[in-house]
Amino acid sequence: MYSEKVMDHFMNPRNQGEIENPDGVGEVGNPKCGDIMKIFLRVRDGRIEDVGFQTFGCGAAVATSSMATELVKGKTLEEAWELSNTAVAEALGGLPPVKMHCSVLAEEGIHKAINDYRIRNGLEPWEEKPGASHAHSDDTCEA
Amino acid sequence: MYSEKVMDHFMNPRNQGEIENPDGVGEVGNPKCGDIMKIFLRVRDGRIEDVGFQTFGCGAAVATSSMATELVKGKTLEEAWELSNTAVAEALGGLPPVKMHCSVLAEEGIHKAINDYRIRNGLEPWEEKPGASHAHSDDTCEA
Amino acid sequence: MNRNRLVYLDHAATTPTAPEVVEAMLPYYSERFGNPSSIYGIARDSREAIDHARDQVARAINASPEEIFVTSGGTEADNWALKGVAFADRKRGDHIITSSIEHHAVLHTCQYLEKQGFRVIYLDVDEFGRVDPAALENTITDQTVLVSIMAANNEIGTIEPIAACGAICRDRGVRFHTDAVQAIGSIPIDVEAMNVDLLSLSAHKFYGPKGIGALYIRKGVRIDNLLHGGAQERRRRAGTENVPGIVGMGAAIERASERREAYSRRLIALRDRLYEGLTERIEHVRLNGHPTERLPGNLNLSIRFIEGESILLMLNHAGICASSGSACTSGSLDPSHVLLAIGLPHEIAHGSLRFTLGESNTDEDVDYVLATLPPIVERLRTMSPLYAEFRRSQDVQ
Amino acid sequence: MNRNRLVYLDHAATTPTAPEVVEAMLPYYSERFGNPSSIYGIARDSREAIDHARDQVARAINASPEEIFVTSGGTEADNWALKGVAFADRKRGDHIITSSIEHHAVLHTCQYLEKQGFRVIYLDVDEFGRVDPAALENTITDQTVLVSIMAANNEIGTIEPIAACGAICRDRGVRFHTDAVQAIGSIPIDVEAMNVDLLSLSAHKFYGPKGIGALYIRKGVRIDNLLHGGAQERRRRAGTENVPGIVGMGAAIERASERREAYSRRLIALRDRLYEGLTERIEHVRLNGHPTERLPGNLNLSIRFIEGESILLMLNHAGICASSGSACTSGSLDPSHVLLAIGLPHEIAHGSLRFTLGESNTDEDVDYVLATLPPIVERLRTMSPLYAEFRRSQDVQ
Ligand SMILES: Cc1ncc(COP(=O)(O)O)c(C=O)c1O
Ligand SMILES: Cc1ncc(COP(=O)(O)O)c(C=O)c1O
Repeated sequence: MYSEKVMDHFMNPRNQGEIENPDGVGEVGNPKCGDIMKIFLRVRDGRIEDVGFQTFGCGAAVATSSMATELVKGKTLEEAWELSNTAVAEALGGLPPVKMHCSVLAEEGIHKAINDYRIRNGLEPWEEKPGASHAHSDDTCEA
Repeated sequence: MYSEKVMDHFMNPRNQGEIENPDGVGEVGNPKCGDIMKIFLRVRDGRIEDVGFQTFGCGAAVATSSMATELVKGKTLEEAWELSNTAVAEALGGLPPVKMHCSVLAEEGIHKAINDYRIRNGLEPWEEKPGASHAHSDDTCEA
Repeated sequence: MNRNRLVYLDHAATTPTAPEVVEAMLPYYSERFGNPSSIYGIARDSREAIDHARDQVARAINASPEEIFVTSGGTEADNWALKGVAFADRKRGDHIITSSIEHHAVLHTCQYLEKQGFRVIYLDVDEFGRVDPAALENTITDQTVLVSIMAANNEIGTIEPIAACGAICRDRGVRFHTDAVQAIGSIPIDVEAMNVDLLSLSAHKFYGPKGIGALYIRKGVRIDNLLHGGAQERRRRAGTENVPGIVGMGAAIERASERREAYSRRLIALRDRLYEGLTERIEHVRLNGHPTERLPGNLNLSIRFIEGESILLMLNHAGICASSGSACTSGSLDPSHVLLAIGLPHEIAHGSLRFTLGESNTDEDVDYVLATLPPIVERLRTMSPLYAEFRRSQDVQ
Repeated sequence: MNRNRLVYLDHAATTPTAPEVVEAMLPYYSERFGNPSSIYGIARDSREAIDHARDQVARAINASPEEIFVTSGGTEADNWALKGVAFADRKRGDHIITSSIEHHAVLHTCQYLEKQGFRVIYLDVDEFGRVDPAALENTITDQTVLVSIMAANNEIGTIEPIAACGAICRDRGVRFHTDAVQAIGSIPIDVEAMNVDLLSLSAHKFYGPKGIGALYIRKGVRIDNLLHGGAQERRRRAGTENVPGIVGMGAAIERASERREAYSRRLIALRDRLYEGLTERIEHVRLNGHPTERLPGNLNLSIRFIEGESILLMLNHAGICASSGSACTSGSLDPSHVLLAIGLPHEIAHGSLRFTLGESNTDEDVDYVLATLPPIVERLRTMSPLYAEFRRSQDVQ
C-alpha cells in the first residue's frame, strides 16, 4: 500500500516533536476525521531555522508531516509557502489516492504555522491560492 | 442417477423386440417428448404368453419397458391390468423423480396393448382407473 | 462402466484444472492466505497476486486491468452485465436485445428483466445458429439500452459475428455485451477490435478452476452493482476475494492464450476426423451448427431414430463422456432450445449428441469413438419403433 | 517488516485453509473434475462429493441437506436472503428490520432495498453492541416481512440474542435471517432451537477456502432467485458448482464442529490473558463489545490519543497482523459504524484495534504482543498532539 519512502518516514519520522517557544504554530485537521497535525516553526531572518511536528493520524499523515517539515527546513518563508501537497506526495514516492488528503493537510499545516508567525509579527497573513485543495472537502467526515 | 437395476435393464433389456403377428399392440408416447413405447402381446387362454417391446427414449424409458414386460409375462390379462407404474419403478429399485413419467408410460403401454387385444376380440375395452396419472400431463412438452 | 478407459469429450461442460494452474493456486490457501483488504504483509501478497491475475485476464482480451471485475463464474458475470446495465440505464430506455440461443444464464436473466418491466427481443438465428447483424440493426430502437449476443454457442459451437454486432451497437450508441464463456481460449477475442462494452468469462472452461470468472466492463459504462457489501473490486463487487481462484484464473487464461493457436489447430484436425469417420460409419446423421464458423473442439450431431440420453449412457458404459441436447438429463421434456432455434424437429433434437474435444484428446480417442459409437447406434436403432417404422416406409418405396 | 516472526491475529478477516481441507479439495481439480450436472461416471463423483458436503453443512447447524444452498460466500448469501425474501414477499409487506451494526453485506443490501421502495428500520444497540429483543418486538408491524440480525458481530465480537429474536419472529409470523458468518465454528448454532429461517455462512472464516459459502433456507420459505441461469442447486442458484470449494467447505465445517468446544476454551484463555496483560501495561484503554457475551477469539480495544492504522503499521513491522476500526484502511474518513453505534466518539473509534485469535495462536504469541504493543503505543503517543494536550490538562489539575 505504501511506498518504501513513506514507510521510512513513518517509522523514522524527521523533525518529530514540539519546539520550545516556537515563533509560529499551525494546527489542522480534526480528531473526528482521524487526523490532526500540529506544526511548530522557529524563524530566524525570514528563514525556517527549525521545524517540528506532532501528528495524530494514519501512516500517511505521519509520513507527510515528516516529509513536509523536512522540505521546508532552511527555506525562506516565501519558499516554504510555495510547497504544494503534490510536491510532498511526490517526494514520498507517491501516496495511495485515498491518502492524498494527508498531503493536503501537511501543506495546510505549514501555511497555518507561517501565517501564525506573520500575525504574531504584525504582518498580514498570506492568502491561500484560490482553488487550493482542502483536506476532506469531498469526504464523508463532517469535521 | 440410475440404480444398478435400472442400468442392468437398460444395458440388457428383457423382451426387447417386435413379436410376429401379435394379438395386441399398444403404442404410447410421442416423439416430440422424446419417448415412444410400443408393446406387443401374444395371448393364450387369457394369459400373456409372450410380450415384446420397442422403445425410443431415455435410459429409464428402456428400463421401465423391460421391467414392465418382464412383470406381466405369464400373467392373466386381469393381473397384468393391475400393474401400476409405481410397482414398475419399485421393481427397478426406484427412479429419479424426473423419470417417473417413464414408468407411467410403461403402465399405459401395457394397458393400451391389452385393450387392443380386447377390441380385436370384440370385447369392451377396460377403463383406466379414475385419477390414474398420465405421462407428461404436467410437463412442458406439448404432445 | 469401463473404468479402464476414459475418453473425456465434454470440455464445453467443464475442463480439468491444469496441474500447473493448481500449482499456482496452492500457496494461497494455507500460506499466503491473507485477506487482500488488510494492511499487513501477507495481505499484500494476496493483493499483488490479484493484481497480477487481473493483468493476465486483461491482456488476454486486450482490456486494461481496471476494467476487469472478478465474479463467481460466468453465470454471475452474465447476471451482473444484464441486470446492472438495464437498471442503471432504466431512465434511458427499457429495451434489450439478445438472441434465442443464448445460455440460460442470459435467457433466464432476460426473463427476469421482462418481469421487472423491460422489453426483450430474442433474435432468431439461421439454420447454422448465426445471428444476422442486419436483423440486429433493424431491431435497435431509441429505447434500446443493451444488446447481448454470445461470442460462441455452447451447444452447437457456432461462432457469432461479434465484431459486426459490436460495430453496429457502437454506431447506435447502445451498450454491447457478449457472453464469451465458450470462446475464451478457443478463438481470439479483442474487446477493442470487436467494440465490446461488457464481456463474461468463466475460468473452468479454459483449464482454470470452477467458481471463478470475470466481467469486463469498459471504462465509462454505467452499471449497478449486483452484490452489495464490502469495498472489494473497487467497490463494484463485494465479498472477500477468492484469492486462489483468482490466481488460478489468471494463470489459466495466460496459459490458454499462449496455447490457443496450436490448441485450435490440433482440435480442428481431431474433430474433423471424428466427424468424417462417424458420417462414414453411421447413416442418417446431421451436423448441427455452422460447418466452418464453429468452435475448434465442438462436434454436434443429430443421430436419427434414437434418443440422446440412451446414447450417452451406453457411451459412458464404454468410458466415453459426452453430452446431448436431449432434455432428459435436465429434467424437462423439451429438448435444447438451441436445437429447436436452428429448426430441428423435436424428435431429431432429442437424438443429438455433443462431443467437445480438449487438451487430453488424442488420435486414439478418436479411433476409440469411431469403433464404439456405430454399434451403439445400431443397437439402439434395433430397439427403436421409429427406426422400425422408417425401415418399413423404405421397404414400401 | 519482521519476516522472522509472524503472529496472525486477524482470524475474523480470514483464516488459512487447513491443510487437511486443502487435501480434501485437491482431487476435485484435475481428476474428479466432472461437471456435476452431467450423467457420466466422473460427474457422479462430483455430485456425490457435493451431496456429502451439503450433509456436512446441514449437520453443523441442525438443518436438513435440502435446505442448504451453496453461494460464492457470505456476501452473496446475505444479498440473496434479503433481496430474495423482500421481493418474494413484496405483496405481503414492505418493511424490513435489521440492526445498525450489521456487516456491510447486510447494510448496503438494505440501502439498496430502500432505493427499491422498502422501508428499513436499523435497530439501535446498547453500549455493548447488543440488540434488544423487546425493541425488536415493538418494531415489528403487520407490514414487516423480514428481520435480519447477525449472530455475532465481526468487529466487536458481541453475540446477539438470536434465539430470543427468532422466537419473537416465529410468534409474529415474520421471516428471520441471521448472518452467522462470524459465529459458525466459534459458538453453537442450531436453526431449529433458534427459530432461524435463513442463515448465511462463509467457509473462509472457519479454515475453509475463500469464495464459497451457503445460505440455509428453511423449507417453505418463499424466496426469489438472485442468480438466474442453469438448474443447479435445485433450480435456486445457477452456475457450475465450485466442486473443490464445496468439498472444502464441507470438510472445514465438520472439522470446525468437532473442534469447536476445545477451540473456544483455548481461545478464551489466550484472549483473556492478552486483555489483562495489555490493560496492565497500557493506560487509557477500553474494551469494546460485551464483557462476556462475545466471540471467543475477539478482543477489540480503543487505545486513546493514537490512531489505529499507525498502530497496525508498527505492529506489522514487528510481524503482528491485526486490524482496526479506523477508517483509514477502507479509504473513507469515518470510523467503523459499529464503534459509533456503541457510542464511541469519533476520535476514540479511530484509535481502536481488533485482535482476533485462532488456531495458530500460542501463549508465546500473547507474550510477544504484550512485549511489543506497549512501546508502540508509547511511541505514537509521544508523537500525538492529542496526548500532549491531555497531559497538559492533567498537569493543570
Ligand atoms: C455460454 C455460457 N455462458 C455461461 C455459462 C455459465 O458459466 P458458469 O457455469 O461458470 O457460471 C456457460 C457454462 O456453463 C456457458 O457455456
Ligand atoms: C459478519 C459478516 N458477514 C458477512 C461477511 C461477508 O463474507 P464474505 O466476505 O465471505 O463474502 C463477513 C466477512 O467478510 C462478515 O464478517
